[in-house]
Amino acid sequence: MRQEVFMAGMGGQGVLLAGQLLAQAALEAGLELSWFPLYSPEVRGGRATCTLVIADGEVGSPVVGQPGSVILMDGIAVDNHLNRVRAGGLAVVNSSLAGDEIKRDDIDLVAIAATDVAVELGSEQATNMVLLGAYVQASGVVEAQAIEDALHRVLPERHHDYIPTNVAALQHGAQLAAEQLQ
Amino acid sequence: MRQEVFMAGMGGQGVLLAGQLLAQAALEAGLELSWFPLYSPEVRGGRATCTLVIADGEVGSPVVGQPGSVILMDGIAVDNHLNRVRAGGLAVVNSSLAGDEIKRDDIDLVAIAATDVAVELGSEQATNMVLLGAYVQASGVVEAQAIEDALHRVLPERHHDYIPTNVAALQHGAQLAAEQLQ
Amino acid sequence: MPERQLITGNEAAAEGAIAGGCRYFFGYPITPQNKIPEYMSAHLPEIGGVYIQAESEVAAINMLYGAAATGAWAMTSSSSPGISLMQEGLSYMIGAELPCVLVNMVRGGPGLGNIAPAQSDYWLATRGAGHGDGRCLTFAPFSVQEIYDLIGQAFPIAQRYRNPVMILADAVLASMREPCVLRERLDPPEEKPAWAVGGRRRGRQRNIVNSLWTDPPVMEEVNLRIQQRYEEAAQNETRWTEHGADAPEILVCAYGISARICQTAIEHAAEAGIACRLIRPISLFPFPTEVIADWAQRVKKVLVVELSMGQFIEDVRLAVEGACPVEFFGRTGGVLVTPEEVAERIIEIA
Amino acid sequence: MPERQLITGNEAAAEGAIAGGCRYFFGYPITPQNKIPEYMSAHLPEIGGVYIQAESEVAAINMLYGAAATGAWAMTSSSSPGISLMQEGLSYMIGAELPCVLVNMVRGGPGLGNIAPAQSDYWLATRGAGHGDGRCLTFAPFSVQEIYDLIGQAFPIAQRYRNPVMILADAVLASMREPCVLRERLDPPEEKPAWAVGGRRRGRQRNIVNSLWTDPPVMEEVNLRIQQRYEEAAQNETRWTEHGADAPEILVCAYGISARICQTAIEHAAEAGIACRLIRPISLFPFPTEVIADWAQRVKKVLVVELSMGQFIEDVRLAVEGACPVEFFGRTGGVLVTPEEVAERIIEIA
Amino acid sequence: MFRVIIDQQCCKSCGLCVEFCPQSIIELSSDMNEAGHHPAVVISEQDCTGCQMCALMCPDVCIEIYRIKVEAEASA
Amino acid sequence: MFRVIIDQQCCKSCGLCVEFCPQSIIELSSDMNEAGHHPAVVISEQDCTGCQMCALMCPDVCIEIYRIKVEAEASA
Amino acid sequence: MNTLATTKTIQPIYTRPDSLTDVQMRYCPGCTHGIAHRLVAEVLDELDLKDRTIAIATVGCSVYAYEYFDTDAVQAAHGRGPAVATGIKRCQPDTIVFTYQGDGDLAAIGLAEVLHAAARAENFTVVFINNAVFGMTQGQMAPTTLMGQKTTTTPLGRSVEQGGYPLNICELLAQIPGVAYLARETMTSPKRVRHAKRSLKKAFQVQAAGLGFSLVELISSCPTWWHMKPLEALQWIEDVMVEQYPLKVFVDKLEQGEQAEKNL
Amino acid sequence: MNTLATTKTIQPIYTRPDSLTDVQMRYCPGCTHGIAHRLVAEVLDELDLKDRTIAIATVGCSVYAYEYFDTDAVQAAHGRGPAVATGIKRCQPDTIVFTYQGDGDLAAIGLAEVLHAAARAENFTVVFINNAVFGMTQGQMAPTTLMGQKTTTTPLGRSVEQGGYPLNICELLAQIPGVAYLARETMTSPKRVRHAKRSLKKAFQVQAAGLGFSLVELISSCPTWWHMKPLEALQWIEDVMVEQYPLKVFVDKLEQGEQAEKNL
Ligand SMILES: Cc1ncc(C[n+]2csc(CCOP(=O)(O)OP(=O)(O)O)c2C)c(N)n1
Ligand SMILES: Cc1ncc(C[n+]2csc(CCOP(=O)(O)OP(=O)(O)O)c2C)c(N)n1
Ligand code: SF4
Ligand code: SF4
Ligand code: SF4
Ligand code: SF4
Ligand code: SF4
Ligand code: SF4
Ligand SMILES: [Mg+2]
Ligand SMILES: [Mg+2]
Repeated sequence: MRQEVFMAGMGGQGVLLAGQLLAQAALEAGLELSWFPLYSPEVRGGRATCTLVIADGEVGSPVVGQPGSVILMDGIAVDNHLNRVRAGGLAVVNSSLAGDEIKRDDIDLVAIAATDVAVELGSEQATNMVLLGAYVQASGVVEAQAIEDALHRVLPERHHDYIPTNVAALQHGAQLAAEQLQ
Repeated sequence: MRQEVFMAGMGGQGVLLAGQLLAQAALEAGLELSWFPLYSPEVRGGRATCTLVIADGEVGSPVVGQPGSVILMDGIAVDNHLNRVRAGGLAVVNSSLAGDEIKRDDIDLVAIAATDVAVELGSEQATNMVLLGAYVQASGVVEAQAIEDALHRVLPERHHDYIPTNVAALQHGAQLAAEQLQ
Repeated sequence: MPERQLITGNEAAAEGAIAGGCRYFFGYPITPQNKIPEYMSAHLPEIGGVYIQAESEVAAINMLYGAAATGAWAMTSSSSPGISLMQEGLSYMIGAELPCVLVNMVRGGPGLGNIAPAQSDYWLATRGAGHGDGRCLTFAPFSVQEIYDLIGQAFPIAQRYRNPVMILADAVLASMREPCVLRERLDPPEEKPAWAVGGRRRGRQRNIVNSLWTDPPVMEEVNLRIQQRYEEAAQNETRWTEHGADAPEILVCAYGISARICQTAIEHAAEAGIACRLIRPISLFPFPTEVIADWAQRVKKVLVVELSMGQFIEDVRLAVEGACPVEFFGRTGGVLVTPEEVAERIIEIA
Repeated sequence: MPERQLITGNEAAAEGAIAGGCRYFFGYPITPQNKIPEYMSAHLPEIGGVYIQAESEVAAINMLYGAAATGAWAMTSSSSPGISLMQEGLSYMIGAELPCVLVNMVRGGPGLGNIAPAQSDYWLATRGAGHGDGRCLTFAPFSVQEIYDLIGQAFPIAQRYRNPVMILADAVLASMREPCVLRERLDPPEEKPAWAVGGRRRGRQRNIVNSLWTDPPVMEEVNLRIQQRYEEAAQNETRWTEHGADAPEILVCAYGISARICQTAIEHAAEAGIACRLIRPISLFPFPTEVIADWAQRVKKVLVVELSMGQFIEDVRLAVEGACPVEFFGRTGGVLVTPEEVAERIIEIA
Repeated sequence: MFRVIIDQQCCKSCGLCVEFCPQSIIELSSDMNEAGHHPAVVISEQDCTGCQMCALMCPDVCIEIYRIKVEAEASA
Repeated sequence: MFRVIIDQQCCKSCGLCVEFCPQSIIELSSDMNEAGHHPAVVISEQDCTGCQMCALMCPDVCIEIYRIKVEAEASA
Repeated sequence: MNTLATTKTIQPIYTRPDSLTDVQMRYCPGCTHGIAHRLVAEVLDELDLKDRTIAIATVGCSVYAYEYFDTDAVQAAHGRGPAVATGIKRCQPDTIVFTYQGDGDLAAIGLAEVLHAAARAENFTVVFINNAVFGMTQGQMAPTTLMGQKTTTTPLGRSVEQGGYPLNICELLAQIPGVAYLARETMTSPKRVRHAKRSLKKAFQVQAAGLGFSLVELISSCPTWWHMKPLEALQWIEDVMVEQYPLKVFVDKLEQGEQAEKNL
Repeated sequence: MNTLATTKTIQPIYTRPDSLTDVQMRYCPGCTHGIAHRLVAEVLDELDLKDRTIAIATVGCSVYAYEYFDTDAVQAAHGRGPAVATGIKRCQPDTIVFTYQGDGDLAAIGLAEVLHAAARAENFTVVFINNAVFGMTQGQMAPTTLMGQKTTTTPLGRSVEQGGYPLNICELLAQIPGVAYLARETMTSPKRVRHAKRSLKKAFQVQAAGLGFSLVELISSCPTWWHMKPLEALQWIEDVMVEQYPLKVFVDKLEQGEQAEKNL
């Protein structure tokens, strides 16, 4: 088993946190993995991306040109990275910020209005969790519960208040993905 | 024509000045030449050496392992360098400071009590000139007059007072060498 | 401490050093390695160690010189411009035969450049160490676990050869998170080396740490002694790994993060029907010349992959010595290569 | 000025620079090149130039960076430890594509070492220039006249390739006196390069001198542009001389003072019946690879002579590429070789 | 009368203009600009005294201030 | 009584002891030592007061000073 | 019936200074680096120096200063701004040169360069932003960090044992005769901002008059690494920092010159 | 007849200090580097510190200091003595560490290192030899060279334009709270030599008491590059140098401590 997921979005959207949660969950599941962030030096806001490779054996390259799956958190991310997904792969996309012109027929495309969902849940910040929930559901790479557990490990104590909202967001995302994939 | 002369003595004995005068004289004679000094880091006084190669064509190596000729200003210089002279070469040695145990049969050896001569002339400092005069006489590499001319060029104006003594020393050295070589 | 932790390369470097016995850190912040001094500032004082933020990299390397002179197990870390500033100090450490460990998390250059991953300090690491004939023993890990393991080993190696040891990595390895098995923290040896200064109350002869030898033959002897140690290190410390086909058509040479990328690239190439073998030097100086020379006799071509304009390739070419063509694939300035691109290049040259 | 003067290598470097158009000098004293700043401090102000004694070599190279940014023809000079301290600044100059000229009168190392002649900064000169992929264009004169001539040419070369140019010599060449033919002093060009800063009163777009490119592909472009210039330099500036037999048995490779020594050594060898040819690279980067590769096909062996533990030899081996055995004769730490010793070594390997 | 123009894209919602306006006529908007900030807006420009405190304290040079003179002229 | 010992090989003839001896009892010798210097010598040690000025000013630590006490004892 | 016509005149009373480009600055919200930039630009405008100015950006959060000042510009290695300025000014004495340096840049790695430039009486201006922290590299201790202040490398607060005492740069420079203008200001209120501008203006005037080295230290906020809101950060400067770093004009040779003239 | 027997006792009243080796120093005739060495050695003897002292030789005429002090020793890169001392002292806090630095070493290339060591209140001692010139490299201008003084790189005398103003190191250091003892002395007469020794002794006492950074500046002669006879050189110090560099105890925390105790 070797799964690659590339995530991209605007700085502050929680791209890296989503990646770290998934990485932590994989770790707890006894898998091998490699996660690395790259920041790009855009003027406004800046952009963040990260790549996570999960495997049950040696991970090999942490750098992936054509990832098997992606989580794209806004329009710019979609513009820049959707075409990189390998045929047969999976893309989870935030349709709240990416518009509707998302087109690829050769991959599984899960479009979630994640920002809208998050705002509904009372915290725009949870957009990343909605998308992560959807991704976990669609990819099956780890158990949904494992992400919830990871929240407790990765978030600093002082942010544990946010966990319930985050869990709700994860679940919402998972549900929406499940619906779409049916 | 290629002549090499290596000079060595105690720091302050004027080894470098002697070398520079000879170099200057060779320059004026239209010859090619290369002169370089090396200081050795002895504790007391320090030691000075220089090598001068004079040629009518390309000079080639300024560094010489076995020089054709040497001027050795004291006993340490004799101990360290006399054996380096090429067979058939020339050594001009300050016998005032080098004792009498100077032995090489395969070279022309001119032993001058240069310090004594210089002291007699009223300036111990002129020891180097006595030896240089002897060397020029013995080697014939440049005209004696050329060294006297070089004194005016090489010595800073404020030291031109010393020139007469130096000239006398040069001439004395030359004369003694001529006597020995007869 | 739990067995397997998800930590960054920077954390692995810091904790690995502590676990290996390092108790003194002198450094100056620079991205992308800031988490190393930050970790040290938090953890060294807890265990009786010392963290000093130097006023500059020039000061840092000279503090390290002083620390090393006492026989302490000390380190610094920095990134490209900071390592440039340490060149004089490194030369002094080598001249005075002092051990130390330094980390270079290489970033894109030259000049201020950027903070993206690069391997363009290969020469600086393997040929650098300032003026004179000295060099740093240089190791290039390619995973978080290997950073942790190698830096721990770096301290005794530095002591054994009385020479600086450099851990050469890059911005990706620095910020990468991977599972890492942590060992118990070792204490450094209590007994100081015989040459260390520290006051002579124990009645020994006085010790002098020095790199000034005005007499050239004496200076040459020092150099020969150093060179002798390098040869010993070549015997004992040359390290590399090999991956891939046993009867390869193409030999791929890469180190550090590039080698990780090539690991996957040669699988892609294999899928395209091209058998490759990857040789990954772990020690860059001493360099695994022989194994490359050996394989070079048996392949069609060698491909060198590095994140620079062609530095590492010279060591490979010195090993191959004309036995077969050596091709190059490199990007620089912080641009990463992907396994797909490398595979393409393999197919192109095959 | 009289035609032929007996001057030292240091004086030749200083006067040659002035004659070539240099008007700005920033430096910090260090033996064996002190006569260069001393000469500059006496002569530059006389002709409207500027001599500034920097507080350190780190400051000196950065003053040079500022001066170069204005389009001024500026230089510094130093010796080994000082050049080590300039590594970061050099990398910045390369990154910002700034020209300058620097002299390294190499002394024995590593560390404080001594002040005797050495060639152990070969890597520092040709691979150095700090972090990143940049390099200094490097020229190695072997006589006082050649120091004078080359340094004059170094300024336009630096401008043309917008890159630092290093003149690499040693303690013997620095203090050696030889006849030197002096030219008239040239003025630097009045017109400043288009990229130079200086206030924009002339109505042009503003100029920015910079080496920060956070976007890796942009940084890579800068590197490719620099590399492109190095390739042009390889076309235009590769220089070497050849001496000796036309059908040699042994090819001797040496540069700078070693090459002077070898000139006489191959005569000794010829007397002993061994035909040698001496190739003396004048430009060390770009390196005269082809001519060495060519001759390597036609000789029994190559002998490399250098005053270090084996640095220059790598460039020779990269050129020879296994075509024949490459033997080494080197001393280090300030020890000179003699023509007799080299000749002996030639006889030994022939 | 004064016109206070706050560049809505440039503002980073630091709130310093809000704090230092003696007239308390600046607020942070609930809208978000492209960079994700809630930009400052002037809520009752008519009360502006043109004192420039806001502009003096704005770290992002987002604020420009103009005096608007409206003069009545008698005409035939 | 004092004994002033000036190491003749170590002395560099700087003359500072000569200048600073309040008793003016030090001079530079006309002899030359191995390093070519004319070392300082004490010319009338009996006048020495043991004030140590010479030793305080000697940059080469060539000077040692001893007090010599000669006591007479009556014996049988 | 008489009609009443109105004319409306629009008179700019505060607009973006000409010496700033229209590039948006990358500083964090509320960071007073931005105010400092604006003030320098206003001074260049008012003294009409923009077209002969060369700005020197150093390494720190203000590394992109070359994008913001609409002048010729040079980006310098960390700490070496004053050396670079020396090179520039010595070759182009008719330009106006200033470095813009943080406290890490100037007081840590670059301390020797700034002091020596002052001692050489180099005729350029230093704008010194003291925010008691290395901002760009993520909040490590600076030489100017206050005792007890927590940073990413003094997690328990700066202590004498681990970090030593804060360095007061102006107090050091005040000892050096090559200094022609020297002041410490801050930007915590409109009044302070005006004072700061006055000092900056003097510094550039001193340079234009060729009187020697000038430096204005601006106590500046770093809301991000102080972990404070922008306003709180200004308050902390007033409450805490200004005690360690008193606001003061240390040297003013322009004033002295004018005084001297008046006394004639 | 009664015979009169005499006993002769020989009592050393001045001998070579134990903390000096018997290696002859390589300084030029009359160079006061030698006096400075002797004084340091005497102080180490008197305080019985020799066996736990580490001397740091820097680069300058005193580069061979490691041959002269009979203690453990480390030779440091030019200007970096205080950084090296920091490394040593932090790893071996129970040792006594001193650097011996010239004015080129300390005030030119090493200015940042000494100031930062002081700011960190590093607990070691600096012996600072100010001879207004780079002696070892043949008489170039130092930061401490006086205005108008001719050196090999100020052939017309130091001028503001080419060399700037002299740097007064003690006056700079006096601004730094980490400094526990700070004095400027010279060695131009027996009295001055005694004062110098007293200050050196205090500096080492301060270190032994763990009070922080100590430095004694010794105005020293360089007969060779001043082109003066040894005595003339001492006279020039008294007549000229001491005006630029006033002799003074700037900081004395030992005294302050004692004072404080007395006041109880
Ligand atoms: C030689 C070198 N060392 C370290 C760095 C990393 N670095 C970049 S900025 C900086 C400090 C910035 O602090 P400061 O000067 O106070 O500016 P601020 O960001 O606080 O405005 C450091 C250490 C570097 N770029 N170069
Ligand atoms: C990096 C470096 N730069 C320059 C030198 C050359 N150098 C040796 S000593 C010295 C200055 C010595 O002057 P000072 O410190 O005043 O000591 P003094 O000889 O006057 O006692 C210099 C510049 C060096 N050794 N290393
Ligand atoms: S100009 Fe004065 S009154 Fe008007 S908005 Fe700004 S701060 Fe408020
Ligand atoms: S001060 Fe400027 S950046 Fe801050 S809120 Fe007001 S307009 Fe926006
Ligand atoms: S001890 Fe005093 S009196 Fe005696 S020789 Fe020395 S200086 Fe003169
Ligand atoms: S002071 Fe010392 S060195 Fe000088 S003359 Fe007297 S004994 Fe000799
Ligand atoms: S990190 Fe601090 S100094 Fe830097 S921009 Fe942000 S607030 Fe300003
Ligand atoms: S050169 Fe000057 S400082 Fe150096 S030993 Fe000679 S007199 Fe003393
Ligand atoms: Mg700061
Ligand atoms: Mg000095």
